[in-house]
Amino acid sequence: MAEVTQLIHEYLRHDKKFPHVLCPGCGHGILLGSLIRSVHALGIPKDDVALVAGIGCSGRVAVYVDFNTVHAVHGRALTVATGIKMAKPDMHVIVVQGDGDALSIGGNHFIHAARRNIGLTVLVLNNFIYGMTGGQCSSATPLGCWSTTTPYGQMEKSFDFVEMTRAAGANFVSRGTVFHVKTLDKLVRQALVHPGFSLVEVLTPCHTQFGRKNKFKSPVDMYQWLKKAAMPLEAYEKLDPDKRAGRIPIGVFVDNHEPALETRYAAMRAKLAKG
Amino acid sequence: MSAKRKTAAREIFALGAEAVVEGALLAGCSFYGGYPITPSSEIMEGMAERLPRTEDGVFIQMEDEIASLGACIGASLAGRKVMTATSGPGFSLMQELIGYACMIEAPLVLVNVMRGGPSTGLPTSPAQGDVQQARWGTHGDHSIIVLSATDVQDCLHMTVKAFNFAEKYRTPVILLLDEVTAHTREKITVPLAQDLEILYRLQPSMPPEWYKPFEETVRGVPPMPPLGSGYRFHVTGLTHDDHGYPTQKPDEVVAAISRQFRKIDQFFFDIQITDEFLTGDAEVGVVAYGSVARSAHLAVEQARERGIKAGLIDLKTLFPFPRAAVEGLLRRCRTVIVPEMNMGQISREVKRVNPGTSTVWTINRVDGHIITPKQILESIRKG
Amino acid sequence: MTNPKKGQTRITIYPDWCKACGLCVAFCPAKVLEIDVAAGCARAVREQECVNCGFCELHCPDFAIVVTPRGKTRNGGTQPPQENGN
Amino acid sequence: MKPDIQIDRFEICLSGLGGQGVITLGKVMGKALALGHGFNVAQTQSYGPEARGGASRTDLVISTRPISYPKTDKIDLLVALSQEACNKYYPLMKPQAVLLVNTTLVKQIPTNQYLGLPFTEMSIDRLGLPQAMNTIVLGAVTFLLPFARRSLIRKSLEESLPAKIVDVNVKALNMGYREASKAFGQPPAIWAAMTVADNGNGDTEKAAPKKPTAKKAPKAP
Repeated sequence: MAEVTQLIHEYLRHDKKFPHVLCPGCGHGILLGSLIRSVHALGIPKDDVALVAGIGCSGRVAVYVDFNTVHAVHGRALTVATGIKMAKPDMHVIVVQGDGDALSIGGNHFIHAARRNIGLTVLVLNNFIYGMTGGQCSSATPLGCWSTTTPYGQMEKSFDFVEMTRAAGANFVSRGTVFHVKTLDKLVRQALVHPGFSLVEVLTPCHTQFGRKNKFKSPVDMYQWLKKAAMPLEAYEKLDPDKRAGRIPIGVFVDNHEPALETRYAAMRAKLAKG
Repeated sequence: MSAKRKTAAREIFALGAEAVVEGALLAGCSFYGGYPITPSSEIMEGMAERLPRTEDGVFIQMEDEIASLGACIGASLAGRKVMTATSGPGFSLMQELIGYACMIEAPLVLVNVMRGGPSTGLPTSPAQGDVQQARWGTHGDHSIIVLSATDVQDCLHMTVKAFNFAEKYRTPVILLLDEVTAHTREKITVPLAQDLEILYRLQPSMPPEWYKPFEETVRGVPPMPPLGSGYRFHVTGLTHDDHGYPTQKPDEVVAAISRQFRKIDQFFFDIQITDEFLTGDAEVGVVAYGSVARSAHLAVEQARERGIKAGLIDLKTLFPFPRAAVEGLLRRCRTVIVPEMNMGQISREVKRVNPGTSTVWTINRVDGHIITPKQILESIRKG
Repeated sequence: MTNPKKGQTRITIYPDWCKACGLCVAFCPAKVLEIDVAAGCARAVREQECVNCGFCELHCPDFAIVVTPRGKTRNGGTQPPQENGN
Repeated sequence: MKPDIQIDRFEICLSGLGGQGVITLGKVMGKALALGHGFNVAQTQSYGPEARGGASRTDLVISTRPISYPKTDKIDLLVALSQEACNKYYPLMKPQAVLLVNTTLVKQIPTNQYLGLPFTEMSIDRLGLPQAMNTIVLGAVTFLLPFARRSLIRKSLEESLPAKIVDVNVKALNMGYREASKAFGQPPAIWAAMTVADNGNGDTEKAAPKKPTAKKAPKAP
């Protein structure tokens, strides 16, 4: 496994201070590594990548990597990314958002970007919590879980990102975890080249804000949980429905090839130009 | 037909909104992200029709006004000249991203066709209630350029100006129109782009490794390459150093914020545009903007016919407030009248710069109707 | 039982970047790594047991672990790098 | 083209019910006067609740000088196509201004100094097309305005409408013009000072009135 980390180092910004700001054991760094490997494996030049991030811990990921990076405001990363993609359709526009950013404050933009099927690669780092602001619940906090704003347990059901994105009409919908890194690499690579809106929901532990309030003793415990809970979609589907509780399917859920918005737009312009 | 068009300026009978579209296209706008809202929708409809037919033009209808401005900011970073148009409620939604655009110094033009408010207010009626919001709407201290237009021809020229300022000073520029200006049809001349001064943002002239996206420069405006051009950099709404990386170091924070002010403040002479009418010997002055300036113009003419030495300053730039011109008027006139379709917003500025030499009167109207020449004339006669 | 993969690698951990989260220690199949509580970082205490599975490199959230073939430095030279107390 | 006469703020208010085509009428007329005749024209309209079922209104200010205030200040010509519009805008007229009413719908006219034609009736009975009513009005107004030329108005009309309805609208325009000339004889004397000086190339149908005509309205045909 030589040259895994060296490769990542080549993509990091050398004038940025390391280690990064994320907590010990935070999965966001693992995802960043996965993203860098995927971009490298596909041979995409750094100049051709625009990495747009939202606010929160996920938002801090972008600054460390030597792409064209944009740290947008809370919830609006997809709107900025939409502008970049429409203005420069040949660029690989990647959006990194947290669960709160993507489907709480930015929920409307999320479903509309998926509906438009615009060619963005969206990596939603789902850690079930608002991490940076101190552990408040998000729209992804599971029923019954504790957070600083659900001191008596979460009463609301959480969003299922996969079903939501499927229903909104995205081309590519997948889920991975930062424990299953090789699967994650594969999903990110697929998402990067897939035309249209491509989602990878990345389950990533937040021990500091979620784990400690929900009976995980250490970051390692959270990874142990991910290791046990996650299973390939194909196996999950074969599972007796009674035994599915607590298990999380990972893999590719939607794999359509509808033309992306920017492709349709280019076709419309070509038609107009002909007269 | 198109070859013919290129050889000469053309006359059209157009709405103020359509003039904005013509101005934007002349200025080189190639991206519009918007959300329809009365009374600004004609601008959006015009861009929807025209942009896809221009070279490289992109039009996109977003899911709300926040998304519209977000898309514009993204496209601006990608090197486009961008515009969006909205009205009161949409303008309120955009405030956070206006602040973001100020912070990352993204050039863009935002047209706000003002209608009665607050809230849904009077959707189809004119007002001028968003003046102070345009200056102070977003949180945090920042500097911004706010322009206004009086008639339909002016809509075209001020739109071109707005783009030029946005590009030259790397800043969002807000063009405030009111419903009357946007919905008036007049004969205007659409000039050729080659006959206009069209400005573009400064491009870096150093190798990429030496480029700093927020570096101090002579004019205070750093060069801005499009994303994907080899100059990879970071932009963030966090207060940042000259590399664009977040910082909390007091000296770096102060340097960043003061440069953002200085880049506009030191060019007041370029940015502050006013149109003076018979102010040289005026004893009673009027300060107005937008469609109300047209009423004031007629009122001043009528006052002169009656032997009253009245004069008018029509503000084309609202912010940074054209202090020098207005202060001059205040020094010459015993009374200065500020008619506006709100409860007193620019009059606050006029009073603020009054050296104490003049009495400032206001005429305020918020019933969804334009202030008439008669109202202003009555005030002039008393002044 | 000797695994032919064993002992072929050199492990470099950058103490400045390591936050001692313990992931590499917990999941290393050969128990090569341990947390040095005093130093506040992970250490390769049984480098010779390393089977080069790559888990630690792929999962280190801080890009602080480099696994290189033995006999090569991380820069491709022949001098071993400064080791972490090994 | 350059206008051959001088006008200083001639104000027209076209008013009626929402749906009568008042705003289209204003657009076509404004475009013709601005681009065809070369005047400065400002056309504004009232939107909002009053455009739905209530009074609908568009203002035209015509001048050879730059126009300051774009709305009507003191109306020179009020065209009222409905009773409500007539009641609402009559008080905004100049003392010597001209009132043109749609006698089909305006039954209580606030003055006996008015001009009237049954526009709605004409469009239904003679064209079988109520939607063309506004174009008949355009014809009548073209006759009344001493500075408007029928050929230029027709051109603007043809350019503004979809091809398939151009013919019937040209017919409506001509009918309005003809009926107005029959009913009113001459353009109102009050505007004589602004009357066009014939330059000898077409549009000779409207000569300058030699003497003021009675402003008393003839009976509607």
